[in-house]
Amino acid sequence: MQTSRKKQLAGIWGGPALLGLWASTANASVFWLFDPKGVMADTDLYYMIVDLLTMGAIVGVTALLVIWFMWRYHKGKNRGSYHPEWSHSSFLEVVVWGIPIIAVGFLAYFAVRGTFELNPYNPTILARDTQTAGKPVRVDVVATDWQWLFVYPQYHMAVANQLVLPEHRPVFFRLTSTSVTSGFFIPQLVGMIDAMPGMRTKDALESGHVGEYQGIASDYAGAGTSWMTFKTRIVSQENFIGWVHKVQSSPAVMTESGFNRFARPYINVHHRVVYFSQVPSGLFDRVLMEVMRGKTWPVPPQMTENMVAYIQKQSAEHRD
Amino acid sequence: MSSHGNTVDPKKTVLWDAEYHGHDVISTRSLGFFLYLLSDGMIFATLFAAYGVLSYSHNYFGGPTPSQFVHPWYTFTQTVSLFLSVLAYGMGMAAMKNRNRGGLISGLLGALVLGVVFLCLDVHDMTDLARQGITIATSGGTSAFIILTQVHAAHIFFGLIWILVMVAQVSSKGFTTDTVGRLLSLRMFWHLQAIIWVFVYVFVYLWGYIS
Amino acid sequence: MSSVRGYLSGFLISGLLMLAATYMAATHAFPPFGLLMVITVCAAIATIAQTYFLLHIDTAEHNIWNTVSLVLFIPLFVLTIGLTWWMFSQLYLHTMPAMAGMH
Amino acid sequence: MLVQLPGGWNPLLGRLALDQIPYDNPILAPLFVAVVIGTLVMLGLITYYRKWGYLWKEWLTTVDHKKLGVMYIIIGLVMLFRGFIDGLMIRTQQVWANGPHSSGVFGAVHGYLTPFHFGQVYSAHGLIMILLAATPLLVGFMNIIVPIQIGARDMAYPYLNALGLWITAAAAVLIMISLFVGDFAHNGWFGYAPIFELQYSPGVGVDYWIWTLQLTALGTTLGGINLLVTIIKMRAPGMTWFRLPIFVWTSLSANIIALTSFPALQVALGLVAADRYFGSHFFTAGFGGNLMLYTNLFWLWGHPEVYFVILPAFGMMSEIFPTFSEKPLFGYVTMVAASFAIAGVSWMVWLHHFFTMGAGPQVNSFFSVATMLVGIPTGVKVFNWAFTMYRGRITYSAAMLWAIGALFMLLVGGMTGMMLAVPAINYMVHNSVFVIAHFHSMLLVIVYAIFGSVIFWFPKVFGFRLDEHWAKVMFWLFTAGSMLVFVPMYMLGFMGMTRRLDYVFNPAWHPYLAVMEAGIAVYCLSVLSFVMLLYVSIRDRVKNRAEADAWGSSRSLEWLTHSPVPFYNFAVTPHVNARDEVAWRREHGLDGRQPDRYVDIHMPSNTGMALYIGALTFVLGFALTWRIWWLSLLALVAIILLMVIRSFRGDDGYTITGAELERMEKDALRNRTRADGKYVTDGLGQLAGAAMAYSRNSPPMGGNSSSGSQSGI
Repeated sequence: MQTSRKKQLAGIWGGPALLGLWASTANASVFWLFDPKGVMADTDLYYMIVDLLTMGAIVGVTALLVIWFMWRYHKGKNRGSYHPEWSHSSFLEVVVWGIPIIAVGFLAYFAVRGTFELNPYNPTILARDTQTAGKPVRVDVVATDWQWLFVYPQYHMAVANQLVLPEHRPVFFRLTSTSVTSGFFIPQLVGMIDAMPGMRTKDALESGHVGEYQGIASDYAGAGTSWMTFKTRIVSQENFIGWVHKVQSSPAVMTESGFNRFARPYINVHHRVVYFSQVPSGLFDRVLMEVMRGKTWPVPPQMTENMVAYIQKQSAEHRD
Repeated sequence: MSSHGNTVDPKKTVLWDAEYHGHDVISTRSLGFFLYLLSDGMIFATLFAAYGVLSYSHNYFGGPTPSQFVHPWYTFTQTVSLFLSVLAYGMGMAAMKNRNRGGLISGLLGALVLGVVFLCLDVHDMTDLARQGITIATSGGTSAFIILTQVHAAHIFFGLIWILVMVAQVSSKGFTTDTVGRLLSLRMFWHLQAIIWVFVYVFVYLWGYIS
Repeated sequence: MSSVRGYLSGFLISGLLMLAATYMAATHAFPPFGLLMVITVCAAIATIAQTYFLLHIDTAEHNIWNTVSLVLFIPLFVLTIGLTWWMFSQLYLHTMPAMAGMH
Repeated sequence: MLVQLPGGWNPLLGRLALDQIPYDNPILAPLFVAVVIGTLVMLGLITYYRKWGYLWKEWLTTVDHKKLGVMYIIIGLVMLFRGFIDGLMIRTQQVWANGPHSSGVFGAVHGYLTPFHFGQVYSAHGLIMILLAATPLLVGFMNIIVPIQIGARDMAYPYLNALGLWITAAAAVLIMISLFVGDFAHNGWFGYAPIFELQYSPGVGVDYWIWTLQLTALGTTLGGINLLVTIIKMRAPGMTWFRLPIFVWTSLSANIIALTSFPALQVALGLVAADRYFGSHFFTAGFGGNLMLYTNLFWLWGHPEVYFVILPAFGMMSEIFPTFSEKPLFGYVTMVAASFAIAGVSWMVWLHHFFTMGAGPQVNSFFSVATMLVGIPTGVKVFNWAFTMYRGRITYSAAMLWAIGALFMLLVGGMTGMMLAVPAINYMVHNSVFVIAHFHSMLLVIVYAIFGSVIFWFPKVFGFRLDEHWAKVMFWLFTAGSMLVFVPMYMLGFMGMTRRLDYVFNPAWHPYLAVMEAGIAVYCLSVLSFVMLLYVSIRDRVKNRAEADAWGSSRSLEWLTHSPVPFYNFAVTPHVNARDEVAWRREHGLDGRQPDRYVDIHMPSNTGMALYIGALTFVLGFALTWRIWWLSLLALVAIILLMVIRSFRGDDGYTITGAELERMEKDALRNRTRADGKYVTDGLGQLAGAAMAYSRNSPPMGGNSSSGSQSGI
């Protein structure tokens, strides 16, 4: 027992070490999920807190109960009385079924409410938000292998691998993919939604916090997934107009054949951002239909066997 | 529940059961085989789920749909031959009950021949479709249609091999626990194929034809 | 049960039902939805008849576990097919608005 | 019919070519050399000690459920180690490839694994851990323990049991071969459509993945049928339904799940194979396919599979808690109901693996609430274990520590599971490392329960207890490792880190990744302590010899027969009088009473057929992977032929006479009381032989030509 006690201590030294780690980086901005900057992410956090409090209370009490039993009924310590026959109690049976049923019933109500509030096709929470000002911004998102193309149909322009949005205006996304399923995720602004080839999903967000937030491709899409990130900038209304003008005066334009080049497999290791001042209208729907008709941009065999070599080849081609 | 009685007389308590010889071999076997068949049924249920998802009109990708290439009366002859095959097998089983080996073997052979007829009709149907350019690679809808029907045909094929084996075994060994157990398992297998065919026929061929 | 009469009844019931279903389908006797209902009923009756007459599923003692396992499986078949169909009809409705409902 | 392939193909070797062997890969080539040398040493040792005959007769051709179970567990432990090495590689890559300034070697921009290789590593890690480590380990325990717990002499179908084992072994070999010939899938263990389609995965990796999974599915289905029929039909007289030990109940519910869900996996993979081999369009984005259909079909199996692996673990915990609390399990009937409630609900929850698919709020709500329902019976189980300890007399033996560890892991996993069940939360953490941490918590429940069971049931199978000291050392090291790896992982989940990153773009995450790497180091120590545990225990095996009732407070029927269990389990079928028969007999002073008369018993003969068919399924899988059509056809025909041949030969088994039984039983009892323990003292081969300490000179063989005298197998 003596030796095992020592081991026990050795076993739990990790706890304080982890706490120290937590404390050293415990500025909230590291924990993106606890630092939401948009209405959608705010609501997500609200439900997380409700769930954590409910479950934490039950699990915490249970854990304490187990520890207390472990201490009290330790053989040879004679702290609690031993009842070798005791294996049934109708009262306790009711309690052990009752507590989980009540907890699940309670959480189920919140789960359903949250599902409708955050329904990506029509998040009712956005409609209820009182800070909303101005008309919505629409963004068509096309995930390729392995870049993001954000088309702003209202402004006839597109941006690759960067998302800039005005504050206090609802943003409605339509998403699709040219190749494989990808996930659209901005931890501090909005939860994940799949971007699927041949299908059109939707999502929405709204933010009142100017700043720069990380966007991630959350679903594995092949070799370039880890680099398929994008910065999301929430800017003031005036700055947004200025930015739109900047993009619209960019020399690069997106054409239909240009899109075919753009959608070829490209690992964005240099975090390249491209502004396209023009976009053919209906590009999103056309991509959607083409993919449904069977168009693919295949990955060359063994292309990622040696990634350094591939990146060199990719750079040599000067693709955009 | 009342396991912890207060007094137990060690002399009267039965602790061992030397006479216990277990269970009836055939029913143990057929239960196991029946469970296998049910899991096989789940394979078809999953295929039906897939077929349902892939039978919207856009899944045919503008190409031919079952309403254009299914011929109800042709497939009805398949239905009849399969049902007759099952009936022949059943007659064989009735003969087995009377320990009539000749009757059983003729039943099995009848089932075999009619099963072969079913399979030939199916193969003819498929090659006919292929000639019209309707293959597994035509569209998602035809993929689902062909896989579902041909998985059933594959079951029939393996059933036919099994019937052949059983004809040989019954001829050489007669009615032993092994052969009778297998004949009963095969009966369940064969008859289940008829039940699954009802679903395939009605929900894939006929429904596909009318929608 | 495993008598000639049982097998014959199973054959006749299911065969005639399939004949009726084929006839109605081939002649488009009803509008599609009504036809679907009718042939579904035919299939259901034929299946039950076959299960009873051919598979010998009943509550006799030597068959009881077969029956129990079949009864346990049927809800799973229904869940598998039903939930999948429902889920995807909703998915098509949401992600392919132009296509959905063209079943 | 067949699709056009990129790259070469020839009729003789299919896609197989010399350049498919990664001899220039700096990681695989040394490993390959090591494996070859290791294999040669193993073969040499077996030859040197002349153990081929023993190996063949006692293990390779056996149909004894205990030996088959032991082999399942060995496969499981070996694959657990392989999976652990994969995990180590993943962690090392992530801690290395962090931030834009991290270095890269071996062709990777950052770290040491290219994305393609990293994808293979984590895909193999997941597949191996779920299907080739957890599943065989649990199936192994069910195989060994369930028949003894219900008082049966063997499984309902001993031959089918062997077949299931060898097919599982074939799957394990197939995935190991993929290391050295060709490559493995990079689409995650569950696969993504359409990334596994030929356009995006032109190599053979996905084909390896398909056929490995198909083989494990086949093996597990066969095992599941066998266990179900065994439990339904083979119970000893008096073993009524409500006297079954909880482990039997959970095995029953788990195998119902296996039987009903594995077909969905087989269909899902079959359709992937159709896409890849015949060019059909089930899961393509275009041509009218539906890629989410794959995800749907896979999780239709995948979620029940989760409960298939967790339920037996719950059963194991339900056996360990009462034994070391010296009290019957609290709420037996509730426990049974809870197991079946979990099994039932498991069929209505699978969409929670893809809430983000966008099927609309109605669908998500339904599956969310259904998922939460699972929390109810699981919560009940936790409370029942807690109240089993209440008013008990708890001994903190190593097995009990592992069980308690499992309980706490379940609390953590359950809590995070209830978070994931809420779509509003799920949108934020789906595909993040939070999910990884959650299901590793749940899988750790299984690992803890398994190691607890290894310690708990080891004496039953081998006749001596494992060393308590080293078992506890391993427990604390393992627990420290789990803490260090998975607590930071939860934190990273809250930071928004997604899964499967082969390059971690945010340097702020680095400290956490470093702590996880340290946790991996502690895990390595726990692996070493496991080796030490085995070494010390085998060294001290005489000292640690176990009685029939190895723990002195055991409850269920397996503790009635000798340790190690003789090959016939019970010389005379026991008559069951109570729920916890052994505890009941002990309480009434009936323990240690032997039967007063012995009658002839009938046992199944050994056969090599299962091994041959298993080997052929490997050939079939390999040939299909490489598209060597003639070999696939040959293997398939050979399998069918062997099955037909066996059906002609039949299995008459053999009889052990009552007199012979009585002699063996007397020997066993004498051995039990002898102090020097001679029969387990010569070498490791005999250790394995311990389970056969009572065996006849050689069990009769069928299936190979050396035993022409036998009437059949």
